[in-house]
Amino acid sequence: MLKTKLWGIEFKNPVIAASGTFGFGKEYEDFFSPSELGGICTKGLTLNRREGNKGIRIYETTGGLLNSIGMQNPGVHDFIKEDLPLMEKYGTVLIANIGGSTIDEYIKSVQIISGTSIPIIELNISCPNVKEGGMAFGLKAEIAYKVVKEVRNATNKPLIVKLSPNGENIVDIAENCVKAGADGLSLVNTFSGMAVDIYKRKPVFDNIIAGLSGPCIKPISLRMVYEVSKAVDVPIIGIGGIMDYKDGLEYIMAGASLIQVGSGNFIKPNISVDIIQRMEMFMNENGIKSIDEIVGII
Amino acid sequence: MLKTKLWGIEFKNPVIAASGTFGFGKEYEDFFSPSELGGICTKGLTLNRREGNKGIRIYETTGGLLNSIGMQNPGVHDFIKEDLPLMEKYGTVLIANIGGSTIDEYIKSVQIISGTSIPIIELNISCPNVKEGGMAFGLKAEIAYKVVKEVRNATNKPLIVKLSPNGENIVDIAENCVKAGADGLSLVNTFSGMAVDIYKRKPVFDNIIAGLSGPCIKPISLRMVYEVSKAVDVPIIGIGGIMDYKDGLEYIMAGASLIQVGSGNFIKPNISVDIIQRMEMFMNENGIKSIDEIVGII
Amino acid sequence: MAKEYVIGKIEENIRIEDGVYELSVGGNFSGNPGQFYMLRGWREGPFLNRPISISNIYKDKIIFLYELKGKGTKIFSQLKENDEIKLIGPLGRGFSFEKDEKAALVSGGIGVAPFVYLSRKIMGDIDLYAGFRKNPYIIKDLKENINQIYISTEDGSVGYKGLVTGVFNPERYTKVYTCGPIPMMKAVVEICIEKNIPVEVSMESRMACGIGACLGCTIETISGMKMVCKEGPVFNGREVVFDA
Amino acid sequence: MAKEYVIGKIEENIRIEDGVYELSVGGNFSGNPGQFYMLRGWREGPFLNRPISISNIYKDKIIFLYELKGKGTKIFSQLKENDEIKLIGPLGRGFSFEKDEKAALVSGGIGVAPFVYLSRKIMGDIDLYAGFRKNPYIIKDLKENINQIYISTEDGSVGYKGLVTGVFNPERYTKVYTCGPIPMMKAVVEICIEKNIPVEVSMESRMACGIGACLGCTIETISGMKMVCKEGPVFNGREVVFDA
Ligand SMILES: Cc1cc2nc3c(=O)[nH]c(=O)nc-3n(C[C@H](O)[C@H](O)[C@H](O)COP(=O)(O)OP(=O)(O)OC[C@H]3O[C@@H](n4cnc5c(N)ncnc54)[C@H](O)[C@@H]3O)c2cc1C
Ligand SMILES: Cc1cc2nc3c(=O)[nH]c(=O)nc-3n(C[C@H](O)[C@H](O)[C@H](O)COP(=O)(O)OP(=O)(O)OC[C@H]3O[C@@H](n4cnc5c(N)ncnc54)[C@H](O)[C@@H]3O)c2cc1C
Ligand SMILES: Cc1cc2nc3c(=O)[nH]c(=O)nc-3n(C[C@H](O)[C@H](O)[C@H](O)COP(=O)(O)O)c2cc1C
Ligand SMILES: Cc1cc2nc3c(=O)[nH]c(=O)nc-3n(C[C@H](O)[C@H](O)[C@H](O)COP(=O)(O)O)c2cc1C
Ligand code: FES
Ligand code: FES
Repeated sequence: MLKTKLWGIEFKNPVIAASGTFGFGKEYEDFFSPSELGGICTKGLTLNRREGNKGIRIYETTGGLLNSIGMQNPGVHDFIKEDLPLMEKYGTVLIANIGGSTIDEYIKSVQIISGTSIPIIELNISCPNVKEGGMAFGLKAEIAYKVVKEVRNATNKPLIVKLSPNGENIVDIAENCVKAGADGLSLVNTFSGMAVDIYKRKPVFDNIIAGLSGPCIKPISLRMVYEVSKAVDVPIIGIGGIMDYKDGLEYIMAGASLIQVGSGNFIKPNISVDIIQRMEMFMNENGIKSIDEIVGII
Repeated sequence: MLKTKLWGIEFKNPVIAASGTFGFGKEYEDFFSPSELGGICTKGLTLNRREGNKGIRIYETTGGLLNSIGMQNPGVHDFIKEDLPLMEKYGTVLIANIGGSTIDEYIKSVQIISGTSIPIIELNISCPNVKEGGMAFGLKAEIAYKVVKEVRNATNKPLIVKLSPNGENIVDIAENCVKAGADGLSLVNTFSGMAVDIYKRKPVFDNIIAGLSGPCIKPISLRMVYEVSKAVDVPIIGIGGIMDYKDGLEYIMAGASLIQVGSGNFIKPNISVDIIQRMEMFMNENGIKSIDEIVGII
Repeated sequence: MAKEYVIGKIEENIRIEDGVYELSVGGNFSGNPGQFYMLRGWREGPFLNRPISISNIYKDKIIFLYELKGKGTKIFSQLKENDEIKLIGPLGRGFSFEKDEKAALVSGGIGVAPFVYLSRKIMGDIDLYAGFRKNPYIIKDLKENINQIYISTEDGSVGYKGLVTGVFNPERYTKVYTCGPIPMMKAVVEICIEKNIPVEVSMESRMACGIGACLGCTIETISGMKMVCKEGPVFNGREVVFDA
Repeated sequence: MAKEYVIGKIEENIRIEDGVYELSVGGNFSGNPGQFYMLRGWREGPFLNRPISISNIYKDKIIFLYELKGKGTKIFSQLKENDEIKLIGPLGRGFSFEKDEKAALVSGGIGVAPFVYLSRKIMGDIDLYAGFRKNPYIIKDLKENINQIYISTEDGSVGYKGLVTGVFNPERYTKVYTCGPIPMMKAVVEICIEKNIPVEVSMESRMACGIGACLGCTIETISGMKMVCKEGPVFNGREVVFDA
């Protein structure tokens, strides 16, 4: 009933663990079997290992958190060697989230990942947390077009582009990514935000700006999913503040074919299992036979 | 100690009631004397009376609320006749918040208000809640430039432009408004957001999109205030999710000369009095002699 | 009566029926029947305060009757003696009753709440028609000032089986007051109009400020949009456009 | 020991000193000294869970000792018997002690919390050096397994006046454990390095997930960034870069 097929790939259910909030899955194994998920996005991967940012990396806000992780990751090579083999055992759809600082870096990483069993690539052109974190690529429609176009040529796998909510005009950017060959769009990544330590009279984060996530952003990201889904014809992955099945259904009805759960994983490690079960119950009670019936129904 | 002078006008303190959240002041008289405030922004005024939107107008979200009031107001003429005389008695700085659907309407309203005792005009080019609510003027830098330029010529009073956080690039827009003659900038107005009623399978609001406010938006609006204050030389009014003196000080340290309290008024009608008192305590404890010392200090 | 923002102390918070609670807050509160308070029983919690009608007022305490609905009322239900609760009120326009009326009070579910205070104040010849889904909750203080109580339950487990409007006839009364779900109030108003009996309704809407500042709580009336929190919650039944 | 997400029931939550509470949650919990749990004592409240060290574990309950700090601990302090609390744990790497060590435990303020359990497990010849701002709180369960207790208070109201590091000399011990404010731990580590005594420190940082998934809680060590929640919270004192 929750099953859905996109890009020729079958998803057990539309609930995917969002990049950067689920590691490579193994931290959650104690709490539930990742095979219950519709899919898992890897932590954002770059060509080479990155240490991430110094200073405070997490700061709670009302209804969410700011993070300034700064793309810490083992790099694609070590990922493939050490983490991927474990992830392959989960028996769920894997999505490689790829970050980068240059178009060239994106292309190289995507080519390398294309040589693996991973069926889907999510191109992160929207990380606000490193100077050269890719968000620059996601802010203007023409630049987004250029990077997606080039990366598109580097892989035959379904290419999903993860959009920034901080861009100039999300519908424009979305349309350009699709024109450039994106097979799907994920939205959104974190919102650029900040906090001030009034005692030290300094920004809380070394990097000043950090990324806001959690239920606080949901009304905005839901609106973006709605607007973009009206404008483009590729499947949308809805992300932002999903904490329960109701939130998930709002995204689906607003136009998302799949959803990703991010910060919610921190609050309750098995939150996605709840969402999957309750979503199924809701569908039963409301005579909905397949998720596809309600995608974009509003 | 909290006193500050901007545009030749003296403010008792930097705390102003935000437009649309304080009516014309009289609803709050039972709770405290509005004269304690640094200033009061009127409900958004248009040339002619407006009835506002139908359907649900208020919807709670995590850490905030969506509103779809839709510019309900008595129109500038009735405001001047019926509400202004009462407001004049408060002995605090009044700011007329002016909305409109056409440049012409803005100009006419501003001219009319210029003929009153009101010392400051806040031009709202950022209301997301009516089809022709002015937000269209606030989304693109060139259009913002045009409307501000024309309105600028219609008044000699200090003209503050209230920016939308939904625009293409807030720094660009801010710079254009200043170039066009804005004497100050207020940021931000509400974020475009939405909610879905999953039982009815419909958007909650008749208008689909509504405006998000409250502490949920603070990290984002604070970041915008910071970025804009680095880019322009006019005073900034910081707005968004201010619930206590700490929030207010974050805005001030990030670059705001004044702050506005909006949704917070709904939670505790005398919230601004608390903020003013605690801010003064903080300054005492930290040896800060004047607010001006810490504006933009980070 | 000036509105106030006060921090009150809970004296009692008792479950009187499945999902229905009676909350007393100590202090000298003011208010008329049909008026309400905005309540906040938390520091960290839902963003907005919750509007709850005055169910009764005594010299040293105010009483609210509330039903478990969602997040806010859930937190209310967990409050214990001596816990703090913030109150803004009294708010809105209450019922415009006269002493010694021959009145009918028609309620659906928790809509019975304001009638406790109203019946005490009218002190006339009052009948209550109270509909419930199943278990009725007629508290002691309500019985005291009422002549006849007609209970109906949807499942017929107590009293008349069916909707309250099935047993109600306005002709015997000089004034009708109703509070409950919209379809019920609409039906009551329609009969009253037919029989030419004055009727007042207590309306609900989603509120932010509760004091007339945000313009968020409007409903449609025959004379335009009106604020429930300030121009209501009690309206002349003939004024409200129920099908808006 | 597998990590678990469980909903526990509060058995007791008692104020043992100004702003310091002891919370017992019923159930059969696992964990080693120095490990912690992520706690959530609310449905509507702060977004993130709060990390709190295991202070003690018995067959049928787990004990946390916590200090009022801000919003979250404020809510903790208001929890009552039978209230629910959500727990994720046991998390992180605890102290790598050996039975029968001659150990010194050096704490500042609430840093004493994990030493209750640690002292019980070492069962050796243990001295405790506990510094407090003013009123010391040495709970009964802690006294039981400790030889000598050296208390210091900043105001000198009890015990030695000044910082705990003023009375502490590591030379008499085979192992030192420290938990408390960074400057204190730094000082303790420096003396231990000087005297060539092994020292373990329990670090803090802001956490989101607590399980090693978000990479949010890193601190600098001589071998790069390390996650406090997974690679700590207990580190070899020589590894931590205190001036990062
Ligand atoms: C003037 C007035 C007086 C009231 N008096 C009482 C009273 O005496 N006793 C009492 O029990 N209740 C009363 N109510 C209703 C009460 O305010 C709501 O039940 C309460 O706010 C729900 O809060 P919650 O957090 O528990 O539910 P939420 O979590 O906010 O919502 C639960 C569900 O109810 C829906 N909902 C919430 N508020 C409204 C609304 N205003 N209109 C329609 N749907 C809504 C939500 O969408 C959701 O589906 C009154 C309301 C008004 C306006
Ligand atoms: C592994 C670990 C074990 C811990 N064990 C215990 C324990 O046993 N007992 C105990 O009382 N406390 C313990 N703490 C500390 C405890 O987690 C915090 O005091 C608590 O999270 C504060 O929550 P709050 O909501 O009350 O404060 P908040 O409202 O979140 O914050 C209050 C103030 O403290 C600051 N703050 C909050 N968290 C941190 C942080 N991690 N680092 C620096 N500043 C911070 C905030 O900026 C704010 O100024 C432990 C922390 C860690 C990481
Ligand atoms: C700690 C943290 C780390 C993240 N790392 C990444 C990342 O590496 N790549 C990426 O595309 N998004 C990353 N994100 C963004 C999330 O995938 C998601 O888009 C965002 O958090 C919004 O969803 P949420 O509100 O459910 O958390 C990260 C988010 C958080 C909170
Ligand atoms: C109910 C409501 C009505 C508002 N009406 C107006 C308005 O008429 N004109 C305007 O410029 N801003 C209006 N605003 C925006 C506020 O002035 C403020 O910019 C915004 O709410 C963010 O601040 P906050 O988070 O403190 O509420 C309104 C906001 C709310 C919640
Ligand atoms: S709730 Fe704000 S005007 Fe009625
Ligand atoms: S708190 Fe998430 S990795 Fe440590």
